[in-house]
Amino acid sequence: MVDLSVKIGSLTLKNPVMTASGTFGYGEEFADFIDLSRLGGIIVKGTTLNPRQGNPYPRMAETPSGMLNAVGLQNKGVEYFASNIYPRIKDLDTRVIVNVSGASIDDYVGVCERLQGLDKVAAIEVNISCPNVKQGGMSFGTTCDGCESVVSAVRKAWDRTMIVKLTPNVTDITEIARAAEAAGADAVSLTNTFLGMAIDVERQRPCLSTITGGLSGACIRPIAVRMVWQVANAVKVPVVGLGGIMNGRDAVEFMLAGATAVQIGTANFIDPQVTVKAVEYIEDYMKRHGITSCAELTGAMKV
Amino acid sequence: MVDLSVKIGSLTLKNPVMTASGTFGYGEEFADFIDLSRLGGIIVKGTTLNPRQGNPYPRMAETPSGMLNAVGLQNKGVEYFASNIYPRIKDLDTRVIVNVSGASIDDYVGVCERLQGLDKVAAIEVNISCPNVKQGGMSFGTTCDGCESVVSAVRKAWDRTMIVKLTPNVTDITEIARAAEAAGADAVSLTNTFLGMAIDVERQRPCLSTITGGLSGACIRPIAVRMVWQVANAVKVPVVGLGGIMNGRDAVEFMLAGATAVQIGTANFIDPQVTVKAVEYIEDYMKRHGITSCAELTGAMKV
Amino acid sequence: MDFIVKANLKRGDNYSLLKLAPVKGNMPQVKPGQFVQVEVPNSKSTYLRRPISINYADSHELWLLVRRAGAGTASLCNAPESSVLSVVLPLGNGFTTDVKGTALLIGGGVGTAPLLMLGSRLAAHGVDVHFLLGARSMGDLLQLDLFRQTAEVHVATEDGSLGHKGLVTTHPVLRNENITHIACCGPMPMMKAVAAIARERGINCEVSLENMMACGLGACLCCVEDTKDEGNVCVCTEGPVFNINRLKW
Amino acid sequence: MDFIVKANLKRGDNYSLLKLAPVKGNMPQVKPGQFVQVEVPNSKSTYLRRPISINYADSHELWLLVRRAGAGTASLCNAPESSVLSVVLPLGNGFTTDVKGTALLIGGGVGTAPLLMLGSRLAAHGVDVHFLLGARSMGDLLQLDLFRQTAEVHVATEDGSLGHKGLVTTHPVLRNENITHIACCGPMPMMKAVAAIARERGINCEVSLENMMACGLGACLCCVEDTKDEGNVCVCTEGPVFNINRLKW
Repeated sequence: MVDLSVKIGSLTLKNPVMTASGTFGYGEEFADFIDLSRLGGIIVKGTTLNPRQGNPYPRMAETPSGMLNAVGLQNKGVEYFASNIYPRIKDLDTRVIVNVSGASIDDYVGVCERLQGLDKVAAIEVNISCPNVKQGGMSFGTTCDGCESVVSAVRKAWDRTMIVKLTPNVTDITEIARAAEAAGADAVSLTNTFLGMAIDVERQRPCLSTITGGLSGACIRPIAVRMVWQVANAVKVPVVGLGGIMNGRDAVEFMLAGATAVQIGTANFIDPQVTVKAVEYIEDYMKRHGITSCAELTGAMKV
Repeated sequence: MVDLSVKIGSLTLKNPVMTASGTFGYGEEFADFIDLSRLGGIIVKGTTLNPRQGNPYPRMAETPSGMLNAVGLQNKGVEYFASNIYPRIKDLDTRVIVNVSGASIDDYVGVCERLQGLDKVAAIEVNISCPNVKQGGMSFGTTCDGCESVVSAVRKAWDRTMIVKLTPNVTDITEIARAAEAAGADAVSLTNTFLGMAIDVERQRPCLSTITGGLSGACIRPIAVRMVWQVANAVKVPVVGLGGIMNGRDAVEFMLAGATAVQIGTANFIDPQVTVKAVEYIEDYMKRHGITSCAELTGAMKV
Repeated sequence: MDFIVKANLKRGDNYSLLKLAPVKGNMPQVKPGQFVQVEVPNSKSTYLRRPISINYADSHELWLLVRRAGAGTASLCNAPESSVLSVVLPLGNGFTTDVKGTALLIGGGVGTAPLLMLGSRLAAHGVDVHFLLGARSMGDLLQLDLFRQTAEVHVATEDGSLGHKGLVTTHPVLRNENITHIACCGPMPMMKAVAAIARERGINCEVSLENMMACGLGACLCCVEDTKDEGNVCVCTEGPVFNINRLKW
Repeated sequence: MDFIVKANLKRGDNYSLLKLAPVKGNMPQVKPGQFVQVEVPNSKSTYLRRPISINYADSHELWLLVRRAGAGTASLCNAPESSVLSVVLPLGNGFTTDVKGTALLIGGGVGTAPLLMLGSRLAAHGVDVHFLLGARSMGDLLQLDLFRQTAEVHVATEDGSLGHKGLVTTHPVLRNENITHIACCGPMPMMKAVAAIARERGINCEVSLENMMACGLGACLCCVEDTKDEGNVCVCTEGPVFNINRLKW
């Protein structure tokens, strides 16, 4: 028997596989394809204080082993989430985690205050790393001070588990991770997308309406694995690894590098069942290698 | 008729296609496959003051649309280059540019002093961005001060064209580019490789002897194009674009983003003739689009 | 869901008609205008699935008419017979079939594909169906025989090699005063021109959009279209078929 | 250089023998032990070429024996007949053919591939050639008939299903005192064990290394082996064949 459960702060997940925010809607979109109760957790779409229309079309470009997106946090706001979506998903037999975004610290705090009353929101993921919004977003995530200011304010407004999602677009991600930890984060998740760009050479125009967007997919995995390894060696709080996980093998790679849990994002677009297949792979992998608990797998890379 | 020539500082190249350092040896390795005189320039292997054995095997791992390497600047030193290699390549009918690396500022200066006597070295590329060496390398390239100190010292020792090769592993590459410009660089080239990592999950060991290595190939192109676009809008000196160029279309993408010239690296491993094909593509592209000189192509993306 | 390629029939230089059957189980119910997301095997430069409209479907077969537009669709066009494709379906809302009177179904290029099934469904419900099919040249008109078996076919070619010479929007059938409904699928300029005519004439009109998409499930929010009532909505779940009254064009 | 796949012959579950011919022009001269770099078509997860040793070559044909090791080689093993592969060749130095007396050519697994051509070349020069071929089981021994047509063949299988039971290093032919030269290609532990025996007995010995490589041209410096005389050298250009005297093992 292998024990797949993992702990993120005071929160226990039945297994280490979660879905990445913005790639899995509110879970319902995938209910025809998988049994959602087999997931460790669902991190729902980035939620802001007020509704957001996001950026104009086109928002997507395919790239080698990846894609650029420029959605820009389109969502109907926290109130709509609390009134209309939460009642539909609160009784899913998995952990529901809300990704929280904002243009200002007050925005983040406001979202958390509204979520505080929703008992089945197991945790929040504080997004200080969205590359596709003009204000806030990634700008909080590229300096230690910016990170510290958001995280400590949110910490006062939210007493359940808080995960802080980091941007990879920095010189030294371990500094930002340590700032998040010092400001009260229960865990850090990384990486969000890399700021990228593509040009339609025949039309001589950018492929995205916003010129730049966030690069995700298998292409970024080597960089994300490296950052997870660095951060896991720099902080004491759990690290949630993501960035280009396409299957169970890749999930194990992040765990060997030091991740306590993982998120699968872009791969959901290609295989809507990838998450459940990854859970099965991890279980099989642990059996084959005589590993009885996920905690043994985390950081088990031999150097 | 289209004019393919480009200017990098006081140096004129017959066309904008160069080879990236460390991917094309000293040119001779490719002489069976292409006519080297059709290239805009050859940037030879990173050269250091003293011979270097580089890192232990294994040094390479294939990744989605890319590869990691951890060569670690293996080379026989500038004296060997000057005595043994330079005489063989000096009369090639293309520009020979030497990539210069060092563990200290004195190292960089020492290499330049030795190269100064070699008339046919048209330019140097100062490498402040190698991720695979313990000392020097990327550490000079991740801060404005580090960049400024190397570039201004080299500027005193080298009066021909100086290109400074930047690392993408920074929060804001435009700051570093401006520091290089202010310290006397005639051009900047970007990007060098991204620090990455891969793990053999069955053996639970890193794929590279050095754990981390430099990620190159098509996978990084969207990030590199974005950085070239940002830097081209931030400095007045020419920008040489590289990072995942697999063909002529990709070269044009970098030029539209603001590159004056390009370097092709990893793609040489897959198609030894890619450089010459890219020159042909650019010429054809310019004809199709009624563009008569490369200068018109540089930064021509419509926003 | 895995499908086996029963037949791959070249149609002109740039199109393939893939006839697929489920490897196991039955085909789900499909509405005309719905689409599928197909995984592209063996294409190095293709990362995401490709959305392809459903040309025809019954309880044991699925037809996809694929245009060779880039490396991904080219690889699909070359799918060997007996190979297996992973297909997510059925996706999207589909065309209204609650139509009375005379319906004009206007298709351009590969946009004619979903209209075949729609016309057949409407004709079976007693609607007076007319197809208006446009292409650059006669050789680009696909499945003419099948369209003709289904309903009356009007043709417009830009070079005049078959039917009316000119764009579909100049075809005389558009002046038929009995038309109560238009369904349109084709290049964006064509759909916008058709929508303008429908608006002017007060004819109910639906168009099928082809915005670039990643997931096809309403999760990635990449394929959005700006609507009058709700702002940006996903074409994959709220569409691909929209009544022109919802659109800002 | 483009080659057309004239035949793709399955050999056991895990191997394919690809018989290639140049699309145009003649085959270049090839030395036994040289290798090629093959571009892998249609494999999403493969970015670089794959180095494959030359099994046989003459003025109009090139044989590659490919082991299905990962996605890249699996795609090569499935190369359809009449398809075209881009092949860079010939690469590397090859085995010494300046041999006198009795040569023992030791191969393990797919490492037997380059020995066929070497044995044939040496036999033609009057060398007394013995092959010693090792595999896990009889079914993994490839091209036995061709080896037998070329010279005397000794076999070792781990399960004893053919020939000597055990590793090649325990095969009695190694005790043949006439052996003046050994050429070896196979898994690293086998090559190291053979090298140890050769050193002990003072027999000249060459091994063919399979270090991971990117370019195959001496440019990327990824495939290095540490040598006594020059430190790290490229296996692709200084090798793949090394006299064991140069190696640190």
